[in-house]
Amino acid sequence: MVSILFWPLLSILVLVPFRKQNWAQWVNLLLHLPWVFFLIELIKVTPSGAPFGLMETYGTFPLFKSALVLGADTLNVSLIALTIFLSFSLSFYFLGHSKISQSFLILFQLLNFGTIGSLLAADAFLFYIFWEFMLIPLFFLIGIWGSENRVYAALKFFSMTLAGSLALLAGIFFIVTKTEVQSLAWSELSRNAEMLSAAAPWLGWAFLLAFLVKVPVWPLHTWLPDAHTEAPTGVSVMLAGILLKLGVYGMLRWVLQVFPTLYWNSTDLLFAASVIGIILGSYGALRQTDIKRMIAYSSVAHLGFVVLGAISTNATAQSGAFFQNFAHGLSTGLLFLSFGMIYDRTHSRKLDEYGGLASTNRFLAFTFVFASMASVALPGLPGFVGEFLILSGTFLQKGWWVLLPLMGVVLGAMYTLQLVKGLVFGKVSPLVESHPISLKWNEYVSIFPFLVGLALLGLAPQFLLAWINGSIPVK
Amino acid sequence: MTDVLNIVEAPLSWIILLPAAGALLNGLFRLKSTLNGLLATAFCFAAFVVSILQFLKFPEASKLADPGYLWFQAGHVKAQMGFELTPFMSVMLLIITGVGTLIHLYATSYMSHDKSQARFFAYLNLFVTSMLVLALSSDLIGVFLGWEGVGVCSYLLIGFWFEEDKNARAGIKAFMTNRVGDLGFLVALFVAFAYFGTSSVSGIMEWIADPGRAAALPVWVLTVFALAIFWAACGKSAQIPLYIWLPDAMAGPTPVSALIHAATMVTSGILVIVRLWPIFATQTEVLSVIFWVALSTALLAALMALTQRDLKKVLAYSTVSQLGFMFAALGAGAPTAAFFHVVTHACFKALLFLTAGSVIHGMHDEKDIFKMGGLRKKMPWSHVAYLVGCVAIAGFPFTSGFFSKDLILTKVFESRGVLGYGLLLLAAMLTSFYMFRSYFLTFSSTPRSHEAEHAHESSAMMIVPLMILSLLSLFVGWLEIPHMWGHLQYFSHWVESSGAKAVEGHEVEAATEWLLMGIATIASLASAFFAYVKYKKGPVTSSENFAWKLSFNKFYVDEIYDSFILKPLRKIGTCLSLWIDEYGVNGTLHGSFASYRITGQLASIFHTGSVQSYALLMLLGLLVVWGVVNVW
Amino acid sequence: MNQATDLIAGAPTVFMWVASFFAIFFALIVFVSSNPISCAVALMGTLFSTAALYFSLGNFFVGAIQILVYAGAIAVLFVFIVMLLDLKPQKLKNLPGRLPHFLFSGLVAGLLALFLFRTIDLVPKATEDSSASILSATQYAQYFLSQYQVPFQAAGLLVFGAILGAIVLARGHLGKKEHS
Amino acid sequence: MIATGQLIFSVAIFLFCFGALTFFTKRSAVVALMGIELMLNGVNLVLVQAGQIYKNAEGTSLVLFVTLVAAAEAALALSIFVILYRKYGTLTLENFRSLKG
Repeated sequence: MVSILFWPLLSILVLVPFRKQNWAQWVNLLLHLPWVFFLIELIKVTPSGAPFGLMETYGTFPLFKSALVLGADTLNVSLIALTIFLSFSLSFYFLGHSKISQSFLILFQLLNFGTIGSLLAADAFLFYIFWEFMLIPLFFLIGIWGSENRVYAALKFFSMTLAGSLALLAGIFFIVTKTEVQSLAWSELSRNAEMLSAAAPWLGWAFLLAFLVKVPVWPLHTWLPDAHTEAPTGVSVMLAGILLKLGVYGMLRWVLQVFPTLYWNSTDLLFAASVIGIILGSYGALRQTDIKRMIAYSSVAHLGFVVLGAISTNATAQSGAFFQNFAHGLSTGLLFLSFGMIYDRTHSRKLDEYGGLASTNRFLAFTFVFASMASVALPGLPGFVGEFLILSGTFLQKGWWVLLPLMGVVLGAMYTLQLVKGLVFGKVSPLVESHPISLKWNEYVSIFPFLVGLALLGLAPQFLLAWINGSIPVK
Repeated sequence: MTDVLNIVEAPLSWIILLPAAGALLNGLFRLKSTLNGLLATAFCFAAFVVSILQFLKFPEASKLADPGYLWFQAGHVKAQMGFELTPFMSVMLLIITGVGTLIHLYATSYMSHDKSQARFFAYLNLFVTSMLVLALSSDLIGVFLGWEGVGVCSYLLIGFWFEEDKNARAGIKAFMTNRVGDLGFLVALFVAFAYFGTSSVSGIMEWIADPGRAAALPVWVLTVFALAIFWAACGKSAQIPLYIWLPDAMAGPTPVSALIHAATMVTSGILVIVRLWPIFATQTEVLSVIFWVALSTALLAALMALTQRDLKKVLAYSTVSQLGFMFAALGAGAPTAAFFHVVTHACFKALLFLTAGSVIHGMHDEKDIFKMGGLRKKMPWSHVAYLVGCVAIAGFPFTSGFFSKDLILTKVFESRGVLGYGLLLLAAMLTSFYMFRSYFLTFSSTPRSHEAEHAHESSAMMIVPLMILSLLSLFVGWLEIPHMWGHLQYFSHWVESSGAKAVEGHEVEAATEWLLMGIATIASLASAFFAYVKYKKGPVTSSENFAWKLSFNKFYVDEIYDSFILKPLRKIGTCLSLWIDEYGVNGTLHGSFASYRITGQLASIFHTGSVQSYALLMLLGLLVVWGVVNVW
Repeated sequence: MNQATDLIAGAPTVFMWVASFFAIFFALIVFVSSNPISCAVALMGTLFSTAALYFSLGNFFVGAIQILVYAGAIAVLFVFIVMLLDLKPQKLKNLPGRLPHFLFSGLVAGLLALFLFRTIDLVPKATEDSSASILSATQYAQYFLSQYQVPFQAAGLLVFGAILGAIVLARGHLGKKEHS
Repeated sequence: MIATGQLIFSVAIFLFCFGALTFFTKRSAVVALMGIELMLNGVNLVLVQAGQIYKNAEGTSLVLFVTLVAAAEAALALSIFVILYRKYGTLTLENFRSLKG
């Protein structure tokens, strides 16, 4: 497991000598190959049964009752696979891209290191370190390479997420000092979960808050539209693709199994928040004129669905929620990627300046329509599988309350079609006319895995579902 | 089920894969001129041949099944992507692929000068694929896959000429209305998985058949399930609340309207209900709901069609009203009658749409019938075809329309009494009136516009499908002769054998049946003659009275929907999200940032820069501390 | 020598009163006068009177140091600087402008004095133990080289640093032609 | 009558307060420095008094150090004042506001 975790760091060292831009981009691509190899090795050895089936401890931090403990089960390994998938196809997109410099790639690898670290960490304090570590490269990536008011967006994103994770840190300190927990390892924490919940009522909330900010649950979501809009394409794909999922993963791993009593009491509140998130997220997307903000708000709505599934008591909605992570990751990732390619040439995000893309670049128009159909949860595409499982699970548990999120499904279709009509169909706008888009070979290659992934997960998702069903916390 | 159910393994998935392959190939390769069209037609024809082979297996096998593969399975939800074919659905299969091939052939020449044919035929084949998935899949969730697939294809095809904004908007309207309808299907699926544990149609049938388990179900489950399926059917088959998208769907090319909005997609609602008939048979309240909704749709649509000027709009409203007839038959507890009308309607409505297409094609895309006229001499073949279509739809004796409509009327009379029968008869009369109105305005008297003078007959490739369809719409009726005349009740035998027994209303003696048939024929002949008298010479400038305006503006239903439902919902939602997101959360956030800044500024007041004031403040601080320590 | 011990214990002698009066008087002048020169002279006056107080207390060594170092060196330095820069007397022109500042500092100083005077009765009485005697300079020297050896070295270092600083400041400055 | 100790202590207080006052109010830097010298003298007085009371050399040694520091400080401060005077032409404290936040 260590190899897959520290590979990004190693690749940074390798990247350092390559000052020239396209050299760095090629090296970055080649560095992904061994990473994939490590992933395959890890997948072979990951048990699908008990949570954190495979544990490895390396050395301890004496003063802090915590140790460098890494754990792997299908939950986090599948998310790692998604990270590597996104990073791999993005590295194709980066080839020959004018704005992607060496420092961008180094920060990008740092981000990957943080992501995989927080996924693998099986020790609360280690998890916290990686959780914080992720913010730093993201802050610089958005702050430097973003578009107009990127500093505001980066600052807002950083401060909101930081505030959330400070609560997490307070919780960890409290556990270390006040409770008689021998070590911060996940197995230890989850073993005496009742004692922890009894120790302090707010403790569970401290943990939960950090994740609610990251998964933008409704009231805490306002950083997402700014961060996604201002972030450069590569970063917004990663942000939408994997970083939002970390919040959900955190909820399932560190709150559901460490503070079960709190988690199940707060489900009504979270249900209300996620439903409002779905509806207001969709309406938020409906009123946007900026395309990336529209896609960002759609992520708020989709993540509302995921949280809806994550707080239900039956296995259907839980596995549906976790599967929706992948569906959303691929569909929104593809949306951001394909629009990013358009944006690289036209440099405008206003929807009414666009129109008639279908007559100038057929492939990109097809990709965009395909991705938006996936995000509208059209059956035959992964979005439907995830959303159907979540909603039928919620129906089983909450009965006719399911009609509220169902409204979200219709609203989802409304704003996506509006986006597609504005961008792809309609008369050819002067902007699209004057910037003929001819995709380079590496852009085709970077889009291809998304298309295959969406089609495969749509029609034959059982291989992934069976694999992750094993370690879904709720049976 | 009396006869032993010998299920025969059959390669049903082949029927679906063929058009799917066609769609893929057309999507990838842009061949020159009409090659794309021919490729698509070939694949559709291949599917037609395979479905004929399956059709022939039927007398022995009572059901064909193809297990397919496990689509997805988690917790209590298990979705199997399998396929099955019941006798009545095999007939529908023939319609889909048969009429589909004819329409593909017709479209090849119709779209010959369009610049993006490959995309059109890719969508068309994709549509046929999803329609086949809808018809064939064994699980309701597979049906839903086809259901939404068909919705997307109709969205893409309606908005095919995406240059004009109104086409794209019509496409969105169609997709959104279908989506609202599909919510019903989703609710039905949730109920099925929650209470029946499975979504496979045969599984649900067993659950219903077994009295022990059926009793254990909460009483509302079946009613809600039936109502949800009916709501979805309303969305897809354009019944009262959700029919608004069909007239606007005419923005798409005519072959699309013929295939999707006449023959196949709009009938999917009825197909699903007939497949789940044992559930509906037990729900009398649901049946009456269906009946009255259907009746009002039939009447309303017929009224609206009276004053339309656009030829395709007339046919669109007539489709909505004919669908009303089919659902009325279902409401009256006669799935056979409904399905028989589906088949006959598919034939003559496709014929009418295609002829309208060739007329419009000949008239260089002029749709307004007031500007047509005198096309009888200029387009003889289209004229014959249109006449046959009108005759069939109006229900002249011995045409297919006659048999199917008459069967529905008798069934409605049996179960719903005179009131239902009378209203439906009125709708039938209106149908024949507006059909013949459109016939006389387009074909008789003298050409009224420049295009009308130079209208030219369409090419052979368009005429051949017309002729085949007109033969079909004349003679398909013979398959279900009423039992007084002969025992060739081929159709009801088909439908009953696949498990859809009619609800036993009180049988009507032969005499009353003769009477009913007579009344129906006289009614349609009279209204046809009335139309002849009124419109022989040409468009009559009718006074703009209130009734006329009401009908012409489609009873302002669209406007009502917009102003009372769509706009307020959007308004409330958007400004709600604006207020909460922008001012609420961001406000608090910026507030907190601002507070940091303000405290910073406050602190800087003390930094006056003069050394002395610093010393002074330090001393003051010291004294304050000293004071506090002493006092405390 | 024990006569000196009761000096601290006994009532303040007349000489002590006079010296303290002068000290306070000169301090007042330093504060009040607007002419820097008179301030400098008044400062010297205060230094001499405090030296007198040290003698009256019997600590002749410190008194001597005070006169030699303080009065002799530092006060002279001040006067020298005042003369060098021939600072004009600062007319208290915008008195109103600085009035709040005056009042505020007066308040603070008054408060400070009040606090200090409250603690005056804590001053311990001199112990009658006559064994301790006034230490002579040599005994002080032993102290510095034995018990306070480290601070002594540090002090030496500090002075060295000060000298260096003064030289660098002065010399560096001469190099550049600066005009006010 | 008040004891010697109290008299000396009160003189020290006066000296200290007057020194503080001078430092706060005087507009010329040199005079402000004199104020500091006054305050230091006040402290010395108290230290000497304590030394006499407890009869040991600590008081005196501290006085010595204080004096030494005062000397070093005066030397450096005055040379700085010289430079300031050269550069800015005046020594009134109001003009040196560069620390303003």
